[in-house]
Amino acid sequence: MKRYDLIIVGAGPSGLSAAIEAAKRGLKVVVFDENEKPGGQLFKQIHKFFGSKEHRAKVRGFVIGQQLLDEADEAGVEVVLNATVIGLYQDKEVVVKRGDEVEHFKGNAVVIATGAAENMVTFPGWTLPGVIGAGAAQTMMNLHGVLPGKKVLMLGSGNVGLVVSFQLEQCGCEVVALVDAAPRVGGYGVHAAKVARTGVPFYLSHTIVEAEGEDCVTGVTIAEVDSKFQFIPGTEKHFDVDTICLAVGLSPMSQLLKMAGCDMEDNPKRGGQVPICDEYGRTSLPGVFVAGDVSGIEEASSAMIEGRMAGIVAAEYLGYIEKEELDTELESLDKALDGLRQGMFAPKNRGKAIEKTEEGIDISQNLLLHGFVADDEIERYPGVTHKVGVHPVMECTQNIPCNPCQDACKKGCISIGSNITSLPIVVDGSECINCGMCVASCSGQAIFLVDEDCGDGTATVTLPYEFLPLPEAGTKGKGLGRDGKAICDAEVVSVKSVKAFDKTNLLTIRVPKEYAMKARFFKAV
Amino acid sequence: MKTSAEVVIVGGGIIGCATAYYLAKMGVDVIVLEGSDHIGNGGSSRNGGGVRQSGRDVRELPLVMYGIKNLWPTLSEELEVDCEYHQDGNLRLGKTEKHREILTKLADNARGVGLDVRMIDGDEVRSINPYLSDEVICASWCPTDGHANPLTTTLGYYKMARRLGVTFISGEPVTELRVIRGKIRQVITPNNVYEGESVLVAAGLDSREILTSVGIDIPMTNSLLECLVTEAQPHMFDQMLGTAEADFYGHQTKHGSFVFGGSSGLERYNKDNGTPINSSKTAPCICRGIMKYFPDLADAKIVRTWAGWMDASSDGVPSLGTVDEIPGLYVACAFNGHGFGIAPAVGEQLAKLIVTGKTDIDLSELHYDRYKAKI
Amino acid sequence: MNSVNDRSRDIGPFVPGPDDDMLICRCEEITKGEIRRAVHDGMWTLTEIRRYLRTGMGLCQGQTCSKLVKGIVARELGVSPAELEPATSRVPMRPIEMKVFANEAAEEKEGE
Amino acid sequence: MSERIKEHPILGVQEKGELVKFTFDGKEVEGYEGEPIAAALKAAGLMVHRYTKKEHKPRGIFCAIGRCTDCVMVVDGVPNVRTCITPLVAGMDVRTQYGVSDKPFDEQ
Repeated sequence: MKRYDLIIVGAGPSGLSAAIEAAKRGLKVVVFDENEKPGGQLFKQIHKFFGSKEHRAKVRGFVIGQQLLDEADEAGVEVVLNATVIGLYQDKEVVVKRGDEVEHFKGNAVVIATGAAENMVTFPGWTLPGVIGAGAAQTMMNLHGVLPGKKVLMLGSGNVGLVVSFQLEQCGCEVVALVDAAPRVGGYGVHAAKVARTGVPFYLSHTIVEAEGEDCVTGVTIAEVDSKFQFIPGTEKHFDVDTICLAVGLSPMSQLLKMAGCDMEDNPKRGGQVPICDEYGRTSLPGVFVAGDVSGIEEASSAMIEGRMAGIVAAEYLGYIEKEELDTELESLDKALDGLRQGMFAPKNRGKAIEKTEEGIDISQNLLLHGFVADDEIERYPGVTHKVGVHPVMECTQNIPCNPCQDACKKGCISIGSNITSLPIVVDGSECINCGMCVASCSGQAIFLVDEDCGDGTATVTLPYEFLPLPEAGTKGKGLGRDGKAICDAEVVSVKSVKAFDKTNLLTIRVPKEYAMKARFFKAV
Repeated sequence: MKTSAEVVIVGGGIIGCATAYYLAKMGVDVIVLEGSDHIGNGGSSRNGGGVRQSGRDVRELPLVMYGIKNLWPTLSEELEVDCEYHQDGNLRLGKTEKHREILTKLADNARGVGLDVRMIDGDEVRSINPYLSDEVICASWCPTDGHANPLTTTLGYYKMARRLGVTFISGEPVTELRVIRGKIRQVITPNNVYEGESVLVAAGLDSREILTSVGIDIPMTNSLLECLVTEAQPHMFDQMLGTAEADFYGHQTKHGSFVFGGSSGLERYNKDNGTPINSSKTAPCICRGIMKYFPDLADAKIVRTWAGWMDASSDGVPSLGTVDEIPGLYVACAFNGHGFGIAPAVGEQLAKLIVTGKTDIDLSELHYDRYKAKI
Repeated sequence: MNSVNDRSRDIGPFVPGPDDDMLICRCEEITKGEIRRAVHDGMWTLTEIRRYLRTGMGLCQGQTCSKLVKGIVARELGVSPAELEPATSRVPMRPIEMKVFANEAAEEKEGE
Repeated sequence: MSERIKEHPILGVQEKGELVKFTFDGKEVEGYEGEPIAAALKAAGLMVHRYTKKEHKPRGIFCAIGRCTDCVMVVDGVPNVRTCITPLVAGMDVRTQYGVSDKPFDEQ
């Protein structure tokens, strides 16, 4: 039977990362993936990633996918696509469907990196055409260039729900409401804020009563729920929509491991049924390793590190490296992973209601309840300061592991410090040159350049803008508040689109000066 | 938790569940102990669903004929579950003259005990089932054979027995039986000691190990059999199918899917990891076997494969009935992969045997003590 | 796992619910009420539910409904969902045509 | 509004295969060769892929990655084809699936 040192199932972020590390150390590696395109979900992720440089922060997901592929190619990894692994049998035998035949392979070691599947939630009408998973929406719009719908209701305020809502708007869909049964927004506040400011209303403590329609969705009714998730009569709200998008969490896709006889456990903290494994992905079966969401739901950034760990552990298992090298490598990867697992959204904090930032500042309740920081709350954060002339306003209000803004400013105006989750601060005495790099580098689109008083009763606000059509200088419209409501007249002063901004255009708008700290989005009229 | 009853049944498969049901119907107090976590987790839920007389050894034929005549036709109503019983005949297919010989001999033997089974030629086979390929040159045809759903039937017996007050305890693997004052009495698990006036051991392969504790041996070995099921397809045919070569057997279910079993020749030697696990070679082999007979099924998609252990005895028929040496002890095991179709009859007759000491069907040829050396 | 499970334990009577006709298993069209009823008929493990009702036995092999079914059964039994072991995963992971499964690639010889 | 994204602010103009014709229940529809059948149907505004066997309820795209199998149709005579991962080929005969057949229930 054809044999590889290492067979990897799944060419997503963790599988490719494992392949690269193993192949670099001399292992003969093959990666099988059932999809036509490699990269797993990365190719549907069009937003910039969080983290620091070592986590490929501020690079868009699909670009990371391409980088990984290039690295895998360079390392000599064989990536086989349209190759469905149909079974993991005894003796680490992998059976793969390719085209019109099945092939049997053996691995001296196997890494399972099959990722996750979407959870579902039921309500009357949930089987109607037009009710789709958030992943389906991403696939349709970002891979196939087809609109998932025209008017969409999103259920779920976790990062997936927030990111996909924004993506839906980017391709021209109208998101009529973002709904979650939970009483607080589940995902990053910055993701919520960039959706809210475009005018999407958030309905927390609400869920779907019913999807309406005969042959496909034509409308939806939501209602408020009490603390026991029971509907409160009289709170029903109706929306005309053609699409309902479900983003209610992910579960590890661990069936192959169960099939192969790995010891499994149901671990709610990891998102469901997962193999019992150590921190480096060693399962109960010798030579079978896991990496990424299949061993516990996290982000793509951590999946990449877990993948690298599994690749290195496999290399040591097969004698390609010595124990010392293993220990050194794992130590540095531990640090990298640890960096990502910090802050309010760290796995250890899941389910906890955090009231204050690490700096001791109250978390914006409005952000958690409505998706945006209220005007009277924003001033309390260290990134929000006032100066004469153009200066950065960083509306970064939660501790998340991310620091590209600090490196982006060549003038040293922005500091996060050694703790990657700290809120950014404006460095005293530093001088902003209005270059815009911080605005474009912020994965959360939370940085604005503001000149609060241009001397003529107006102010200018430079904001990140990733929509089409791109307004031209001179375009008149409305300035929108953080809640997405039109609050003032606005005119586009300039539009900057340079390569270094990586498709994040910088729109500078002129607004009456009393709106300098309020207007955060622009809509042409 | 209840630990004593008139009858303790070791094994919650279809034999144990059916016997418990018929005992409970007669007012007997019963405890059923299932070693695994699930009722009907052995061959009962892993077989191909045949309810078949043709092809069987004449020693077990009277029992299965009794069941098909008296029990199967009304079983769905009785168990308040759709057993999906179809009595549309069984075609045992042959492709060579050698096959014809094997089939003819089996048919002749069965006719000898009164079964309506006859040999038909290839054209008649295709008039019954037009989807069969021209490779088929003959078949034995038994119009009173059929198939049913082993999952709903097994769990249906369980459900009704439970409703009648039978105590079922799963996750209780029996390690030992104890004879007290010359009679069977105790049934021991790692957690508990159960007591009964009568004990029935119906634990498939595990029966051998369990019976060892009271010095009874039923020679059995295991064999790992594998099955597969397709997606639902438009309705094609209702017969149960088998082959002289035993390369596959199966039927189309009410659901529309096809359930097929088959062999690769490796079943006695395949290893497992403590649970019955598919080998990588068998399912492709079964598919190749099926396509020779049913070219039209080539596009049907397989959605699931599974494996199960068969309890094989040296002469191919079960051990059934009283253990004379130990008063109160009964056995029902070594069904050799044909335990499903015969189960209602076994359960009903065993219940009668336990309560009255008599059966309607003579079980003497299935006696546990029949195994003899060849010379 | 094999934990002692007395199937006579009282789990209370079956009480019809307002959402009993909610479809749970999309492939096999099994409702919440059918699942709840099956628990009261003694199907206390996810494997038994699957075998009795066909939940998760359709084309998608339970990839969509298994977590939902688990929640319903756990609630009916009054246990935590984590205590219920999922039904076994089976080869093939995706539906595969019989002709493809049958067609095993020839072994490549060394050096080819 | 077109159901296709002409230009995307981040992804730009997506490369597609050749525009080809296929049939949906006998009616001519256009789509790009190589894209999933489901994408072509969606772009043409066609939402219902099948009606279920027991309840005769409509289903369409749900997961779009070949897992949920809700989007299956009868393609070139073969039922249960996952249209979300089956590439479109010119001239394909794509039909609504009723239960497991392309015949409406009253004709089955």
